Amino acid sequence: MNDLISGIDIAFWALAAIAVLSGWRVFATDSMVRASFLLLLSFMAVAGIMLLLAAPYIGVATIFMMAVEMMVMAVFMVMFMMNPAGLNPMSMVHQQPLAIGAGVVAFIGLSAAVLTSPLPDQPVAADHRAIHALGIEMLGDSMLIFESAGVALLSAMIGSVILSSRSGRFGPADPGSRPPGLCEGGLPAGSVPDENKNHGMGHGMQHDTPNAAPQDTHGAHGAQGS
Amino acid sequence: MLWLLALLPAATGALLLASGVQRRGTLALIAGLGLAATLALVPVAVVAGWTGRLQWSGTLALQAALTPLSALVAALVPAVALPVLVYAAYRERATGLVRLLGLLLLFCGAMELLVIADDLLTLLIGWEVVGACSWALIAHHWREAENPRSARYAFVMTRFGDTGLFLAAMSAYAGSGSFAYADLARLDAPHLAVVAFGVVLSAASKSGQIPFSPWLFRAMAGPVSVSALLHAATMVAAGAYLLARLQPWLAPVSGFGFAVMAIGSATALAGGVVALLQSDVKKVLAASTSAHFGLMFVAVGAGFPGVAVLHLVAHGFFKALLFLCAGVAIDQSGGHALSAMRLGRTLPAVAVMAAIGAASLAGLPPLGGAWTKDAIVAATAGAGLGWSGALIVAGGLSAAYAVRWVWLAFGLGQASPPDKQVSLPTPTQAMAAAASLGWLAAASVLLSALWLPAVREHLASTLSTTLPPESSALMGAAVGAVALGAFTGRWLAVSKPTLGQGERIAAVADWWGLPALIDLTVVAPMAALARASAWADDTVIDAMPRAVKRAGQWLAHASARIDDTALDAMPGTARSASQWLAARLAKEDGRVVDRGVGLTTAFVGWLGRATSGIGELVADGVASGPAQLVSLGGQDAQRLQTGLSHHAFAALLLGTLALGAVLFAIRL
Amino acid sequence: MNAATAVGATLLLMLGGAWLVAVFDRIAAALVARRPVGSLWLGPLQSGASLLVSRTNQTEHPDALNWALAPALYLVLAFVGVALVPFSTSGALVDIPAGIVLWGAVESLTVVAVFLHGWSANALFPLLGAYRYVAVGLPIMLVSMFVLIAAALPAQSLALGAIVQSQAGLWNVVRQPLGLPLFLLLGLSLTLRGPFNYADSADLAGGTDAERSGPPRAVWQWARLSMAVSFSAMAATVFLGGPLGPAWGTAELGPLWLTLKTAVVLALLVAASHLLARMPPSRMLTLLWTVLLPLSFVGLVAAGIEAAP
Amino acid sequence: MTLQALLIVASALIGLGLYGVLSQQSFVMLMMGFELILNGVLLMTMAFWSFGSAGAPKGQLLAILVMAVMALEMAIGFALVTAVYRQRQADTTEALDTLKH
Repeated sequence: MNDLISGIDIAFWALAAIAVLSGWRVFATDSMVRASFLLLLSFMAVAGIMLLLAAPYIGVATIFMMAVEMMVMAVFMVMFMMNPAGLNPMSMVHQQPLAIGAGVVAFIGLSAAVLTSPLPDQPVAADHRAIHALGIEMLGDSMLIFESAGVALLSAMIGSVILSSRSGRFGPADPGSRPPGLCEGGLPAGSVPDENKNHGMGHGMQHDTPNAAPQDTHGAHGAQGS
Repeated sequence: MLWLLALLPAATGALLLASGVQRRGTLALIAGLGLAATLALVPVAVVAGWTGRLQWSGTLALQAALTPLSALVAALVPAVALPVLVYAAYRERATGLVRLLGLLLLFCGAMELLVIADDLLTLLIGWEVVGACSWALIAHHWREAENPRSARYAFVMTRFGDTGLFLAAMSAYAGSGSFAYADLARLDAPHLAVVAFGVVLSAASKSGQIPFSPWLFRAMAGPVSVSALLHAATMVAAGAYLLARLQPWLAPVSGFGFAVMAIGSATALAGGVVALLQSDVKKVLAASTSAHFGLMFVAVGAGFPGVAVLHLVAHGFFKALLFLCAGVAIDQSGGHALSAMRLGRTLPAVAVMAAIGAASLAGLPPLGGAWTKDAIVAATAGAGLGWSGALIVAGGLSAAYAVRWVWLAFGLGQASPPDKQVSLPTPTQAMAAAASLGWLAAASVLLSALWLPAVREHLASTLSTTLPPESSALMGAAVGAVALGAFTGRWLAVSKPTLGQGERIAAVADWWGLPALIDLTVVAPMAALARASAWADDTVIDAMPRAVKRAGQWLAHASARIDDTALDAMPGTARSASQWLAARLAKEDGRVVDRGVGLTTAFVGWLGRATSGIGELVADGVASGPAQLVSLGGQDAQRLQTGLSHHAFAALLLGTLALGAVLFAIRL
Repeated sequence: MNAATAVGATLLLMLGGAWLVAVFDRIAAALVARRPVGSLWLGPLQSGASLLVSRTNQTEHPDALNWALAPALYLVLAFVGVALVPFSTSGALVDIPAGIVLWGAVESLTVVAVFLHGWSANALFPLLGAYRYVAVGLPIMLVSMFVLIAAALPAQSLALGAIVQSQAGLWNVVRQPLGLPLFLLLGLSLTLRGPFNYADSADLAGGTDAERSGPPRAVWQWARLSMAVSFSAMAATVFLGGPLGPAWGTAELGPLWLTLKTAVVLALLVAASHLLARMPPSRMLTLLWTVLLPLSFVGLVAAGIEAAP
Repeated sequence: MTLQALLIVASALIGLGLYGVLSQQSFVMLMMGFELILNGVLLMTMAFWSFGSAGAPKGQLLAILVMAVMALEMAIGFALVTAVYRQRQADTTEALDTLKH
């Protein structure tokens, strides 16, 4: 019994370390795709902790949902991070001191609140049928909440389709979906093949894929960021 | 099981949309079969005594049941929709035809649901779907930018009325813990009053009564078949039907009867005048719809829902007939202007049908419409002769505009050769139109049987409703008014064919300027409110930082000016004064004190210069220093407003921290 | 059975199953092409061995970690999947109350693994393959989610054991006729096969696999085959009653029945992957969103009505 | 594994996410910050569910709602980013100052 509990503790601390470390690396890594998958790793660690907390459904559902979300995230990353595989070095941060301070303050404040305030202690029973209870709850008393969440998701889907559709209230999107100009409304980067190209990849790609075109604007953004 | 009545048309519509059928014939066949099956189901349902009950959750249940009256209406819907859909399948534009038919079928299904509903929840579902379908149908030709606007206008206006039905449902549930009609009896007076007037509000809005009438005109943006169905059997009919269905429970509410009769008779009179002065072939009919539903309202208010439903049936047939005739006329003459038609010789058969329809609209005996209208007049006898008089006048008006309409649209003018851009229907199309017109005309003629007392009694017993007592005097007056109105209408048609195209009359003919009034009282204030708040945001909110800055700058300039004018003057005057004094002394005695005075002069002059310099320094510092500080502060305050989201986040964070600090302090 | 034997049996099943899939592939290819089958039984082993001895190549600036780990991740996912399958009515290796949701997680992580495999190569064709695969792999996964939930409805539980028990009377393949076909499509996508092989297809010179050679390629291919096995076992469990056999011998012969059913599903999978044609991604997306997804809705509704008490 | 430990881990995640939200220039990275914050919130929810409420079902429901919020944020966020990118070709916060009156 005793060593079992200690085993759980070990697992918990390991998962917690993974969650926090990967959560930190998200903002410290170069490639945005890596960042999104690090975030996925952090989510999966938290999901593991939930499994330890005897909430199997929530934990597994977290893994499931976040894998999909982060997959989509990664695709968008590459779309907006402008270099074909999102592999170039990049650091795009601002108001760094404020951000660090805020993060630290939030962490310290919350931890202080946790440590100072009296916490409830009613652990969940060992034989608690969490999934069954959740199902009864969702389709019973809290049906309205659950349904309204579903309706909210539906409307979000519709809204996002309207917002991002090729031709909608924002007019035909094709002009906008052409690669951005180096200056506002200017010629798209890469439309004129420039010689001093020093990033490793993409020599062949410059003329093969539209992904190559935004490649240089990433450089522009980097300059903007630093 | 009773749900079939509602599901069958909807399923047929879905089938149409799913199966990519394009041939007009096939479309008409499928839609017709679906509706015919629905029509055939009604007697089955009545005989077998079908009911429907769907337990939604512990407390909510959807119920459906047929009373004799609702069975009659449930049969009316497919009976009218069948010819209309055949017409639509053959005569409407090919673009979006399948969508049109599918939506029309769904429309019928929703109406059937509304008819068979036995509780307010089911009713609401049908009600909403009917409204949504009407929006989609009015905006059917959405490529013309005006149509969607009209659809939105109609939709919003009816939506506003729907709130009444929601109020009614909530109040019923709050009062009795159930939505069922039967439980309305258990309601206490206040709740029941809310239910009653909520229902009246929504019924009035759906049936295009005053003040909601204008949406019926905007609804004319839809295709002809849509107008025909919408006015005859589905959308507009819902209001009157709802009142007739709920009348037994709502009648006890004090003021219910009066309100309904007042709305109805006002609409009947106003609508009659509007229809008489209109020059648009469809809008005449639209206004007449409002007027005739006004009559039904009066009947319900007077306590004879049976009569109202009978008139609903008669009106359904002849109004659909008239709309389809108008459609044919529009196709033929390529325009909506009544004055440019006179198609009697061009389309003799259609003209005959239109004459039948117009006769029933006018209330000329021995047609069914006439009897139901006179029955309504007789029904008001108990309520007081004032009502009866109003209705008799309204009947005369309806005779007038009916005769004027048919005379202008299908009178025997010279056979006008159709202008080139109008595409004449193919023989099959003409045949289909004739068939559907014939169906409706035959139904209108068959209803003449109502004049036979035996038929009437039998009907009353089967419908288990009470018919008002005959009153020969009222009958005579009504018939007289009709005759008078008919002659007036003919005279108007012959002598003033272009009536309703002048400014003033057109204004009256557009519901007495009611739309303008609505714009003025509802739309404009809303828009003004929106603009005002936007303005407040731009000026008031953003003003603060700018104001601070301006104040600072102004202060700086002002103090600088004071300092230049006033302060600098003092030392200067002192210097000149001393020099003047020195000159005087020098003139007094020449050389003696000359040198000393010279020194004095020099000293005083230096003093003056010095003081002026110091004074300049001090005064400027005192005045402009704070001013500059203030202005800097103002500029900084303005710089905070960058519009960059991360700055907004930072500000948000700081605010949150401040809030947390405050809360923490309070907790201590 | 104790854990050790179970683990051993699982490994055996995965190795043997993978080999069986390869054999099926050769047979099907030969049949479709109407040419004689080459060395049937040893062929897979020979090609695998040749891969194992050949050299591995490197691409320019790959994302080294993921480039190395992606095949392993894919393989691990296959094993996780098969570990969820209850071998006998007594239970599975990993028996958690939300087993079918965990399988869903395996599906979604498979998409991640394939994407990483293509992206980390930092080369054109693998990247394109990865993009195409993600675009098509996510929707079909949604379809499979609805199918699986429909299958879980009669059991009134998310645990695979309960789902097996719920098929004692009638297998889900009969009870929910829409389920197995849609789920097979998912299998095609999970194992990068036939109509859903947008990742490793020949029109991209091998797609995410284009830059691979040597042992990593062998691992990747084995992972594909093992994923086929684990998918088939899952399909057999969810739709064919898993270890349930005829009245006699369910208890002791459960693993045997499961293996047989798995082999049947494998055969179906291979046949489908060789017989169905592949469409352009755009048209495939239209098909997925406008036909298959609504179809799975219909199946779900039907299952709900059928399972309503 | 105590409630305190769980909550502190969660608050560490929240702090990291806050750092990301404030420090990242690219909208997409910024959304990752939000996701990380929500991650911490999710952990806190389940921690309280498991240790503080004896497994009240409402706790799990709350967690599910948090996930729904994540999904909403993703959908709307990406749609907005796409729309903004098409309109102004802006993908960093600096490039978008249209909030300024």
